[in-house]
Amino acid sequence: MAVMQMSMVEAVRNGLDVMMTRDPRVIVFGEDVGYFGGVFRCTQGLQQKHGKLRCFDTPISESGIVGAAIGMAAYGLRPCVEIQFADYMYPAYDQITQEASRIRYRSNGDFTCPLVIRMPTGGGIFGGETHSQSPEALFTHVSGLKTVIPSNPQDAKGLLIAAIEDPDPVIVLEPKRLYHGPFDGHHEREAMSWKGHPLGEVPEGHYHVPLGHAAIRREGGDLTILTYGTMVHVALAAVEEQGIDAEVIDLRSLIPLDLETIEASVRKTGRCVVAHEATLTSGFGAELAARVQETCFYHLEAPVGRVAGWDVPYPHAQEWFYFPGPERVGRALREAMEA
Amino acid sequence: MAVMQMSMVEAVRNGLDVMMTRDPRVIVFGEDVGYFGGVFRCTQGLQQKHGKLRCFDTPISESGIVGAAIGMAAYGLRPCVEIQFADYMYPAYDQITQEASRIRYRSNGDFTCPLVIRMPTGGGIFGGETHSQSPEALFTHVSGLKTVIPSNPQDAKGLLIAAIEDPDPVIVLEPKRLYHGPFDGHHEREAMSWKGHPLGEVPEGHYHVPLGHAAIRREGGDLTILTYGTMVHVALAAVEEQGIDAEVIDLRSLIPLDLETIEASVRKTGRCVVAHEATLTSGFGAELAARVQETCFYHLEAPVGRVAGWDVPYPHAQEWFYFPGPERVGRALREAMEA
Amino acid sequence: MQDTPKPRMTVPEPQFRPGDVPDYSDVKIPEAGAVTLPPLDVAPRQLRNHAFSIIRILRRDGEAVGPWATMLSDEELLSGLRQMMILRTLDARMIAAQRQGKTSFYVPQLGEEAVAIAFQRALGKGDMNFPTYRNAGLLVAQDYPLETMMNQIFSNQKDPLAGRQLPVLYSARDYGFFTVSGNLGTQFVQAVGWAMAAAIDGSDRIAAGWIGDGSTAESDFHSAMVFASTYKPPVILNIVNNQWAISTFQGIAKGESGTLAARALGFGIAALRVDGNDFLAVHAVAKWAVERARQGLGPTVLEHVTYRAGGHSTSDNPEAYRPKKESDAWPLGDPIERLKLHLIRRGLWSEERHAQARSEIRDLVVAAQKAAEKNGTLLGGGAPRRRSIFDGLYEEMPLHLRRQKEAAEKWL
Amino acid sequence: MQDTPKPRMTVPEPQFRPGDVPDYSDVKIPEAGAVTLPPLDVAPRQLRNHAFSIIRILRRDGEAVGPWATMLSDEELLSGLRQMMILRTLDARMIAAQRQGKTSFYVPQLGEEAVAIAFQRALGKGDMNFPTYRNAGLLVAQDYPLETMMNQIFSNQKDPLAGRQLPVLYSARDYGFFTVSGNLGTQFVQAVGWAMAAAIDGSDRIAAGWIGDGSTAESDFHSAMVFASTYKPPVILNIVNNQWAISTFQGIAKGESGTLAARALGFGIAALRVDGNDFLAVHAVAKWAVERARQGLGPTVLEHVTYRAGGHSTSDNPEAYRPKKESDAWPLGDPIERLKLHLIRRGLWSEERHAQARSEIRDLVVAAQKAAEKNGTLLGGGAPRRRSIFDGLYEEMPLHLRRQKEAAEKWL
Ligand SMILES: Cc1ncc(C[n+]2csc(CCOP(=O)(O)OP(=O)(O)O)c2C)c(N)n1
Ligand SMILES: Cc1ncc(C[n+]2csc(CCOP(=O)(O)OP(=O)(O)O)c2C)c(N)n1
Ligand SMILES: [Mg+2]
Ligand SMILES: [Mg+2]
Repeated sequence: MAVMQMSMVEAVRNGLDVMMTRDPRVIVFGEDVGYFGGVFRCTQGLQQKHGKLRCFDTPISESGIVGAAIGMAAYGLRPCVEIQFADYMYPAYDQITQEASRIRYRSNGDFTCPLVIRMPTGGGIFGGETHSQSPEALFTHVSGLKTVIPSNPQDAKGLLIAAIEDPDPVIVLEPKRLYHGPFDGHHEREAMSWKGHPLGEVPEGHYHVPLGHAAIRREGGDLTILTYGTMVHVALAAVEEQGIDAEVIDLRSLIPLDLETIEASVRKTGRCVVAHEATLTSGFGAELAARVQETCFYHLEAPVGRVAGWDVPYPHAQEWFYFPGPERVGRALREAMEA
Repeated sequence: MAVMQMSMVEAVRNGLDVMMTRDPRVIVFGEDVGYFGGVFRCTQGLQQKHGKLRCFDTPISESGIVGAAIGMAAYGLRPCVEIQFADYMYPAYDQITQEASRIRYRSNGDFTCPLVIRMPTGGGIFGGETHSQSPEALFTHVSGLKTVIPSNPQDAKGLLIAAIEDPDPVIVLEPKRLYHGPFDGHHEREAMSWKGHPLGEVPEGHYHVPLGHAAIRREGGDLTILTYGTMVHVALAAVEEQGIDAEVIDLRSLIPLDLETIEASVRKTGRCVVAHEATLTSGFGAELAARVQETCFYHLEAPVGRVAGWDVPYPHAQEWFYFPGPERVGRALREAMEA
Repeated sequence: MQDTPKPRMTVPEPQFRPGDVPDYSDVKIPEAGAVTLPPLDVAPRQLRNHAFSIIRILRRDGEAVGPWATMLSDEELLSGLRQMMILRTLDARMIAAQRQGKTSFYVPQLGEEAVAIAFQRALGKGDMNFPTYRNAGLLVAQDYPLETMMNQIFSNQKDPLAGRQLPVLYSARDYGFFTVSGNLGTQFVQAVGWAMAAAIDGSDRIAAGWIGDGSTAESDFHSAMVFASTYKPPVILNIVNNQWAISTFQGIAKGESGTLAARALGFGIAALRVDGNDFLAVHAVAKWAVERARQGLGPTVLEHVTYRAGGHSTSDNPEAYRPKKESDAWPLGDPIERLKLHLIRRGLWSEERHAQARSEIRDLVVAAQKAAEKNGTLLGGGAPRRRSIFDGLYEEMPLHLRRQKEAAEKWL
Repeated sequence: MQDTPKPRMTVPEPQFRPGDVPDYSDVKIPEAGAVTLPPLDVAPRQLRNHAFSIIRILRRDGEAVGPWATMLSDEELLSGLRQMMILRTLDARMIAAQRQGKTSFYVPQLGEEAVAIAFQRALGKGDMNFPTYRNAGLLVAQDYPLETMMNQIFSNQKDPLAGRQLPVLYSARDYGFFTVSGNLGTQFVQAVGWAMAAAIDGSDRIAAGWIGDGSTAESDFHSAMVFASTYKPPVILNIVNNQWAISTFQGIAKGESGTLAARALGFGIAALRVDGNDFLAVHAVAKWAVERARQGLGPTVLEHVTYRAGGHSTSDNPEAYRPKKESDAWPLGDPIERLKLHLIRRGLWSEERHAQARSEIRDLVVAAQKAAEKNGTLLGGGAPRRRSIFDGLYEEMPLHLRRQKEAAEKWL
């Protein structure tokens, strides 16, 4: 398959286009996604190409967007909706967690809900408390949902296509700080672009990154880092800076979770650090740490460390103090190594 | 202070009455709470005694209930609202997590939000997936909220009063299966009443159970059980049945969390099991396990075990297979002891 | 506090409370036949009268009058009567079964039988309802097997929902009956989405949403109105105004002015109020709305004015908050009695045939119950396989759940 | 798919898109003075005309006409004009400052200045607004210090919000200005709750909620309507219909029929539409609504019809979705120009004084900006103390947060 350089925005857009072209059941809608093409431009051109009934603007009603999508999915379409920022999914939380997630189960398969909800997640753009949140743990606690989060254009498209083809509801969290380039947390340095990055090479046609499969971004023997989204790049930077031979696992899919890859790595390295941008307490890192110590206890030479956003709302001006950058990850790695 | 035998319903009602009598700012409202006195009767008589402007019925709009309460709290009142079942808090989740929790922080103290949201939680009454949920982890992940959950009438009243007097928003989860009596998970046995139970003895007047203080329900040297709500009674039963000298800690308050009591106990026993009724993945037990292994790693002789509801919606007919009863807790205890 | 002479807010109260003698003689009910029949392509704003009045066909004496009085064949009317009687009998039996411990919970539709049963007759194959827990009539109207309903109610081994759902939260795709949610309101906007899907797909199917008066306060009522108002898809949004939520009367949901239908009118959506205890009227407005939707003329909101004569559910005791005899005093009468009178007047029915039908129906329902009980009851044994609780959450079971299933099997 | 001739749903489109020449000559704007002034205790259902028309006072020639034309003193009008000019200047400077990297974000109110500034004059001490991000006029109308606003915008060390909030999400309790949320709609029902609290407390204070046209689609718009309709507390619910959400025109929010005010009318709430670019008219309806609320006569919804002449925010480029000149074509004119004309006509003002005021105001805003920049800018140094992010989340810091603060201090 031909390969093209794409930013993550382009990869998402291309993934949507590929699926809308292949499958007339795929419908895209959300706030500002139609004529304008989305505030992050992820749906640009889709209305023009596929028509107003396949890609359209919605009222500012997240519960309406998801509620309507559930009805469409029950009908037999494959709605793929955008929530403008993950911070704005809360009005839809009831429809997502109490309805979409349970249609199949409660009807014993009489109805299903193949539905994708895309939402830009995470901070790093001076968005303050309402444009920076990482709510993944609020989805992973809900039985019946799947939750994925790509760290690069190639996965962004491949996971999105897998999500759209999945027979169950999938939340796709897109780290907005990665839309235009990788970001290792060094905000003081010049912004990078996906050009030239191997994972910015995106196959043009239809392909999957199957849900539930982690990617090992760096092999290593001394320590395992479990992370996802923007933090994958931060972790890789921290590893280089600390000179630690760490294995960096990009989970990609939180539910289903690639337990086998995680456990094999920790059993090999004997040390583990979990890193995410969401607030620490009851974050998805808690689940990872709890599981790792449960299943790999006798291999662990140090407690599973967690590095995460502090337990406060994402502050506007102190964003970089809040963000768990390479220094903070580095310190956690050293602590795990020295323990 | 005089002491009376009360059920948990009576204790809650009495706590509300004491506070409404002491403080004209305390206002109680919710669905069916006014004339009728609440579907669980927790507000019975309050409207008659304190008037229709202090205790009233609301439209069936959980977001409206909490949204209006936030406005009232900002005005200077002390609203204490009821969500009819914890399962119905989702429409209010935006107001709870994005508004109430952050009013103080985002205004840098210019406004505050002293607000209490009571909700019956947990299963055991054949309520199916929409009358049985335990959503505490969805609150503990949210910075700015406090979350408490009593396991007996004495705490129910004392925590409620502390919550109402707290200057910040507090979620009070009331285990509905405990409303009329303690419940150790032996559903096949006759239902018990609070009569004769020492924690059914409730002081008549005003007192606090301060937020952030766990209670050790049973001292023991071999293993620490961290639990709360209904599961406290299940854990105590399992301990007796297994004949293990476990220390049973009733957390009572999840945020703020009594880290000191937890850590002292685990360092003493060297073993820890966490038990809750909510689904396992990303439950509050994950946070507890992650923390315990972080801070007590070198004292642990076995992995921190978790026993919890399975990761599916609460099924109606198979409720007792879903509920982590004394057998399942007992097995987790044995596994932790044998590890 | 509270020391001003007149507080600047009000908490609405129903006219009558336990102990009062309910008297609705001052309530003005429009006469049967009085409301006009608008053209299908009427501009919603011209329906002001229809959103504030009540469309009625059956006169007190059983005569069908006015411009809406048409359409149903004799057979359909007779079968509608029979189905209402079946539903009422089913309700009574299931309430008793719940008292006997055969199930945990039941929701009756006493007094509201006409609404769902007459409405369903206006729908076609392939159309989809998004019902509440109080719309079992949609199934009964299609002669859905009573035994299957009871299998669900008893959560037994033949329960099509494998014991997972609270009783009465049926699901029946082939009967155009979407899986009922225990959370109020959510399905209303889903119905709008389904109708949008039908339009996008180019089919001629339509969707019908259902909501209670109390639940119109929920947010999803608004999402449904907003999406219906913007996209105008082929959907009918039914508000069943049975005057009560659980213990709160409709003034708490609605305020003390206007009507619920008027809320839809504010969104530029066609809105009509209909006498929900008048089988003919419900069917006539349903047919009108279905035809509009079918032809692409836009959504319609129907407010069915009726009265919840029974308890909210088996967990409820209405005598704690309203007069015992309120339902008798309710001015719109009993839907079964009214249709019966109409049929007798037309010579299609008689008291004798009615009594005979009643006993036949009783036998039918009892037989179904016996058959269902053979498959087990909630506490009487025969429950669905416990390990099945792990199945069918996802099409394919993820690893973490497979591990839980394995662990759980230790308890089987 | 999509092969039916006419799809049974519609996706509304604005009349003009980039490249089109906008022409609103067919839009019928009611004449100034044409709408009646109802008594304060009017029954909401009698306001049908007011919810569909537009209350206007200022004629094209600057004359104030009709029953609503009264009330403001010459000084108040002059100060209103001045404040609108200050707000416009502030906007221009802050947009520039954002481009210069002094802050991350700004939201202008270009073209809508009259709404908040005229409205605020009708409120009294102790009343409370629940504003959106586009209501800075409520502060400017009270001569809130510009430097303090800029300290917040620059997130500097004198920022009253300690750098925590996105620029323009002010909080000013003493000015009756509730902390602005970045989440749309949430504050609308909070305003209703605050007003209920005032009523319960027996005070005579009132609340004012604010929402944009686009945000009326959010659920909390509904909660606000429902609670206001049920309890009728002293609240004014302002809808600022500036025709656009971000890239979507009001037809996406509203559908293509009726008005937003009509939605409130459907709830039995008094609802009026007003020319939001007519300073006198906004003030007149505000005063009317305030008086109703003060006297306990119930809530009022005001739809301010205006036009967002600038970008949605500094992150937006409106030329991508609407004609460049659309704002010039907009039929309600510029609020500053219109009030200026009125004042000149009355001999209270002149072109010369206007030019002079403009340059004075420029100096004033520049001086405030200089002072604010001394306290730092977002990227220019002088940010609030970093460790302060742990403070003030709770009144008392819980142990888990104390531990985090200690850990964080390793990075300071
Ligand atoms: C979100 C949510 N809130 C509250 C409830 C509890 N509840 C169940 S039924 C009911 C009353 C509903 O009244 P109405 O909508 O009038 O329907 P009816 O029962 O009269 O048919 C309430 C409050 C619920 N099921 N879901
Ligand atoms: C819950 C939520 N959803 C989406 C957004 C993103 N958003 C910010 S402003 C805006 C448009 C609002 O339009 P309108 O209500 O008309 O107000 P205006 O900007 O015109 O004043 C959107 C979609 C948000 N802030 N919050
Ligand atoms: Mg009802
Ligand atoms: Mg707008």
